[in-house]
Amino acid sequence: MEMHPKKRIDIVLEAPVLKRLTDLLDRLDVTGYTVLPVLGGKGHHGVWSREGLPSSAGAMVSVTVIAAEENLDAVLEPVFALVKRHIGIVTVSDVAVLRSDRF
Amino acid sequence: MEMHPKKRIDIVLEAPVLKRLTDLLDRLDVTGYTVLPVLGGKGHHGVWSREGLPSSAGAMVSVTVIAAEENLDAVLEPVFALVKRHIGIVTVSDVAVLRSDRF
Amino acid sequence: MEMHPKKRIDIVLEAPVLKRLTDLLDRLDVTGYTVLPVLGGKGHHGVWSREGLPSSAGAMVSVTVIAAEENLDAVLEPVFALVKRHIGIVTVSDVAVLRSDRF
Amino acid sequence: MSILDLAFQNIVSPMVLFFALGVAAALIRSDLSVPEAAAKLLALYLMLAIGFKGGAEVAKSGVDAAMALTIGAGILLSFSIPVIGYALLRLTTRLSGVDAAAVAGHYGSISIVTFVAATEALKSLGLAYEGYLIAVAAVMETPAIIAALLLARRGAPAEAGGESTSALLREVATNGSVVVLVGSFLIGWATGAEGMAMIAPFIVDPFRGILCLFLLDMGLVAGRGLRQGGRSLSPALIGFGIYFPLLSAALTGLMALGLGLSVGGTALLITLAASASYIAVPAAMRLALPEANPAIYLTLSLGVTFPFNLTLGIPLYAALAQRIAG
Amino acid sequence: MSILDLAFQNIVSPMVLFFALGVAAALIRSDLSVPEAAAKLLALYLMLAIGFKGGAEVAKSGVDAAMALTIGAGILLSFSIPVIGYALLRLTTRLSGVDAAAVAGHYGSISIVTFVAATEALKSLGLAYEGYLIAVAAVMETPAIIAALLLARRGAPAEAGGESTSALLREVATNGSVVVLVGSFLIGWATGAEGMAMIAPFIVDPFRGILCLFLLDMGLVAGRGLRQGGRSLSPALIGFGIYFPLLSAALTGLMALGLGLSVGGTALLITLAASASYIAVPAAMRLALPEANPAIYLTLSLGVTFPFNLTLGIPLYAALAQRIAG
Amino acid sequence: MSILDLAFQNIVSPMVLFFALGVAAALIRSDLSVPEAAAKLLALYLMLAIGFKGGAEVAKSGVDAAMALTIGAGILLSFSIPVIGYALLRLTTRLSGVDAAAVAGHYGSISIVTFVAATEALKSLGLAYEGYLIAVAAVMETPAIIAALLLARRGAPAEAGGESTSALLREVATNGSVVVLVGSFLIGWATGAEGMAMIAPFIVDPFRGILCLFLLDMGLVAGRGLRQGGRSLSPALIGFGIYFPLLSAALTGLMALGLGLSVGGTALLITLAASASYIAVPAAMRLALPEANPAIYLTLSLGVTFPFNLTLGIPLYAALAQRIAG
Ligand SMILES: Nc1ncnc2c1ncn2[C@@H]1O[C@H](COP(=O)(O)O)[C@@H](O)[C@H]1O
Ligand SMILES: Nc1ncnc2c1ncn2[C@@H]1O[C@H](COP(=O)(O)O)[C@@H](O)[C@H]1O
Ligand SMILES: Nc1ncnc2c1ncn2[C@@H]1O[C@H](COP(=O)(O)O)[C@@H](O)[C@H]1O
Ligand code: NA
Ligand code: NA
Ligand code: NA
Repeated sequence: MEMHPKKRIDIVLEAPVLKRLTDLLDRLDVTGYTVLPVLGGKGHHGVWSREGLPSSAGAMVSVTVIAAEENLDAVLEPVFALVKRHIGIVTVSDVAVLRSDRF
Repeated sequence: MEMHPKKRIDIVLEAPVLKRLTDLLDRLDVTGYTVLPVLGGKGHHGVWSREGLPSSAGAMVSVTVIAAEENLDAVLEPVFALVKRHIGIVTVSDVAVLRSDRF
Repeated sequence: MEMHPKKRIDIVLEAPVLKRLTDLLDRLDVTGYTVLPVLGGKGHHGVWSREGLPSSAGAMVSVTVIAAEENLDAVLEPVFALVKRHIGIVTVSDVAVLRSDRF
Repeated sequence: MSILDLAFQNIVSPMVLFFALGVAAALIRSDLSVPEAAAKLLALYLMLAIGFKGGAEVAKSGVDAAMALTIGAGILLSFSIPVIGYALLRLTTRLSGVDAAAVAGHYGSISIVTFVAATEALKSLGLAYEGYLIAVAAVMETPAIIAALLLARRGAPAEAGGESTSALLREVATNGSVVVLVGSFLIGWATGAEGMAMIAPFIVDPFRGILCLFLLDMGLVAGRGLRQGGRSLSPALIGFGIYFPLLSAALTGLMALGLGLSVGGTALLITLAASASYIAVPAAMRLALPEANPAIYLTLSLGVTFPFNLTLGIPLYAALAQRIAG
Repeated sequence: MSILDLAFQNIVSPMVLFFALGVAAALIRSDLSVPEAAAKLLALYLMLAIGFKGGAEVAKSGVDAAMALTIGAGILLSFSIPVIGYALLRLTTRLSGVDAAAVAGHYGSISIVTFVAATEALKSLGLAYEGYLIAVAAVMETPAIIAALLLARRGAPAEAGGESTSALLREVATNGSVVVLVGSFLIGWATGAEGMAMIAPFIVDPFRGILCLFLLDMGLVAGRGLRQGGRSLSPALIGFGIYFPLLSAALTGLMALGLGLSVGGTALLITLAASASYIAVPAAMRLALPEANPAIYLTLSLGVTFPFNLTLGIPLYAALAQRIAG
Repeated sequence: MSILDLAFQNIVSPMVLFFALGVAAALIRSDLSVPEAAAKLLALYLMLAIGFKGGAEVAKSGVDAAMALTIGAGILLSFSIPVIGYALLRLTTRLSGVDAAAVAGHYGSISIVTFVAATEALKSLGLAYEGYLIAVAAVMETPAIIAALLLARRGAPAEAGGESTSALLREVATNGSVVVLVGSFLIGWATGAEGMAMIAPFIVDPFRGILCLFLLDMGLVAGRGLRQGGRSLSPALIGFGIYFPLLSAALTGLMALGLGLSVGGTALLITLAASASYIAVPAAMRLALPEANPAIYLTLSLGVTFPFNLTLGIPLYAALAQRIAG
């Protein structure tokens, strides 16, 4: 089947900031995003786990955005500006999709 | 360590259809799949969130399939035929595995 | 934006072994990891689902590690030695990050 | 108590107010939320409790011809209400055939929480009801789904369908909420007063409080739906969400004349007919009619008809029942 | 009440029927499910409640030599039952050494839900029991794991093991279910009747209802296991899942002759010995003996032995206890 | 009962002991855990129950000038305590301005679980309190967040901030826990004794038991925090976590002289002032002051101040209140 190259942006970010991130994505040139729960992790800010927390502070989420290659920088820059003040990481990788027009 | 190239298929799909997708995968030439919960997202069908829902309608899941490159089309075609009638997206990317015989 | 190539290691592993894996990662040369819940799946050991289980036996988790390319083997070898005795799979893929020094 | 008193008392009950709190929280974009797992646990509790209570009631009162008759009436209503709804929607709105079929299907099926709220209102009025109405609720869940499917096939024979109908029927018949409701009903029936004595402190005493929590959650979901999907609803469609339950109620009222139910039982049967599903049917529609837009049917059912029934509908249905069977 | 009456009454209790409902739902492939978080909350509740009640009971009755003796007997049973089970499995089935050790380990440990169901049955019979049997249940959870590990090492010294045994022992001893059970027992002991009065409306009144919900879930898991893992079980293995509990029960009955327990206490000790773990031990086995096939031990323990004990086993153990200590 | 008796009785209450069990389990690295969804459900229950009870109390007692006065005092305290705390932290510790502001903000806000534990202690002492103190608790949640933000801006005007303050204020004001607390309070007020009668078996009877479960979870989180974040806390900071609540208590005691509250009400107002938030404020701080280190403020509030208040603080505050208003 014919495939079209796109970019996949993965953002692991502290949960209280999620709404700001999705509000930002709404303003950017992306067709959508997917939010996954994260159970726990470790980074420069130490170890954490979602278990037992009755609040979103201390929890993380993972947000995936499939974007067109030509939009990559236009998306990455504001996303990174938001993420860098918070606990989180951003990675980018190559993916292929079937319906190019949808991303 | 010696690595073997494979294809990773990621399917974000509405939860009520999950059983049909896994039934389909059972019939195809794949050795397995992994299902992740999805908290929420946005696409052409609008914004949604899993929170508060007492039913699987309106919820999404993410299914990952690691497949041999030569099987890719044989897997993608029926999967895409199922997904395209529903709310969902399919992406494909390159991965490497250690035990080639297991996929 | 300037991006730096890294390796992404994804480990789908039975949940009771998670603590051993993270203890191992703590001893290796990685800056962090992220743990995602897994709802269910299928592999050589059969079909399983997290639903209804009051214990971690029979549940799976997915652990993602972003590592420097030069560390890949040093991380993969002990990780694989642990995983291969258990129910689980390991895949490796290419990603790019913005802040190279953080991984 | 007059019908107006009941309406007022109903509106200021903690249950309705917690629903309103949920809607308000969603509209002011509060981050208040109930985790999916918690919502499912609450829904499971409600269905288990209501099913068991109904069965225990039947164990006490015994089975009679009226039960078989009322169950038959329920199945008939669940099949025929979608047909009427579909015709009205096609006439009065611009919904596509598939969307109209999906919406109509929701109104043929039932909302178990509306049913539960009605039983609470009856309790305030001191009205008893036949325990087997739970069984009626259970049998009314699914015929409407089949009706919707047939309506959609008629409208767009090529498009609709896809997977085999028999696979769909199996999925619908083994739907979790139907299984719990029917199973708990049978267990309540089998174990009767003794079983009830054992688990009443769990399924009876805290029931209304847990219902409040669940309604808070339903309010959150409904409010979120209205905020996001409100634009999908035309005035004609919103009107349908209000007048169609009344129409179904009137129809059922007529039918009830021949069933010999008590006032409470009549009120519940009317409530079942007038209520619209938002748990079982939406999931089935995603399988059966994936082309139908969920923003339309979910928002209309949960955001318009459910609150209408919860506040004004139930007192009206009780008043209607009083006329018919009083 | 005769033993047959009890068996019958036990089988038609809401608890057992909800378990059966869960199994049935899984077998007809219903999408009914209990979210993992809800299942964990229910399990936590049950362990907290049963632990606390046991402790409060001990606070009332005081400590005596019989308590120490029974705890010692429990540890001994938990160690020795796996050894016998292993030998039988190797003789009568084709299980590998590691699989046989893992299965045997489950039968040395205990099922807290079976224990709880037995206490409910005793309540119907009007039989009291010593509160410290909760403590016995807690100490019996883990020795069996160590026994299984030693058996597997003996069978396949090179393969088995891997991580250090001391690390495993630490993990097993700090297992969450043991910690809650022991901790709640101690808190119940420390706060006694006063503490009980404070939290009884939570841990006593709705207990049986919540147990029903949990058993519905266990039925779902067991039914799913049978559907998927049923083929892993040979007839000889299924037989083991039924006769071995009876053997453990007989052995424990003999031992109980010297312990001076009440009839109720004897019945519970026998039940503990005859029950097989499906919460704590499977998780430990994944760490200790990853080569063992979970489809075998989980399906046998939860899909065969648990329902057997729930329905027929408990009445039999009560009858046996009546002979011994009556 | 003497203050020492109360302190002792308080420490050996099931609530405090379950908290201790949680801490112990975390420190021995048990895998015991409460799923996030379950913890959120428990927190929702506690806030709904406490809010409703407060509102129902006000419906009974009516509104008076003292209520307005005490609400005003609460707002004033929530604003001013962070200012004092910030100054002390800058003087006595090496925290950065942003970290000091974030920590101070937690102490201006309140811990609803500490409040609830204090109401339970008052019940043991037979002391009544004004129902509107729930409303005071609700209004004290957020001013402290604004104070912290202003303090941080003063300290590092360039760095701090980022997103617009008005967006933050909106997020803080619509915080889920505030919405549930205030909403349930209003519903309790509106439905009064009748509403209470309907849902008391859910929000009153099992309340203390559910609180035990929640405190077990809080203990697990606190213990894990201490194990992982303990190193972030200098002795001076740990000292602050103990003496600062006492200081806030003394300050509030003075203020209470002019409010005309009952002994119970005075004790609760003091407890609110002395308690530190660990649910609403940490989430707000991640948005408002992301540069502040969560390991510091969460560990100090939940790992040091919360257990101190739970065990020794509450009896002390009750004794202080007896002096002031007795
Ligand atoms: N090397 C890594 N690999 C995978 N995930 C990471 C890595 N580093 C950080 N993370 C994730 O990103 C979160 C925030 O990272 P940090 O800001 O470095 O504490 C961590 O809690 C992890 O969930
Ligand atoms: N560009 C995108 N990036 C990431 N996820 C997406 C994207 N578009 C759609 N999705 C996911 O796929 C789901 C269905 O998409 P759609 O059918 O376009 O509504 C959405 O709810 C998202 O979870
Ligand atoms: N081909 C595959 N694609 C995606 N996930 C897989 C695949 N094979 C195995 N898995 C995942 O890895 C788990 C363990 O695999 P196994 O050890 O083969 O049973 C499975 O339960 C799946 O969650
Ligand atoms: Na209906
Ligand atoms: Na046993
Ligand atoms: Na405070």
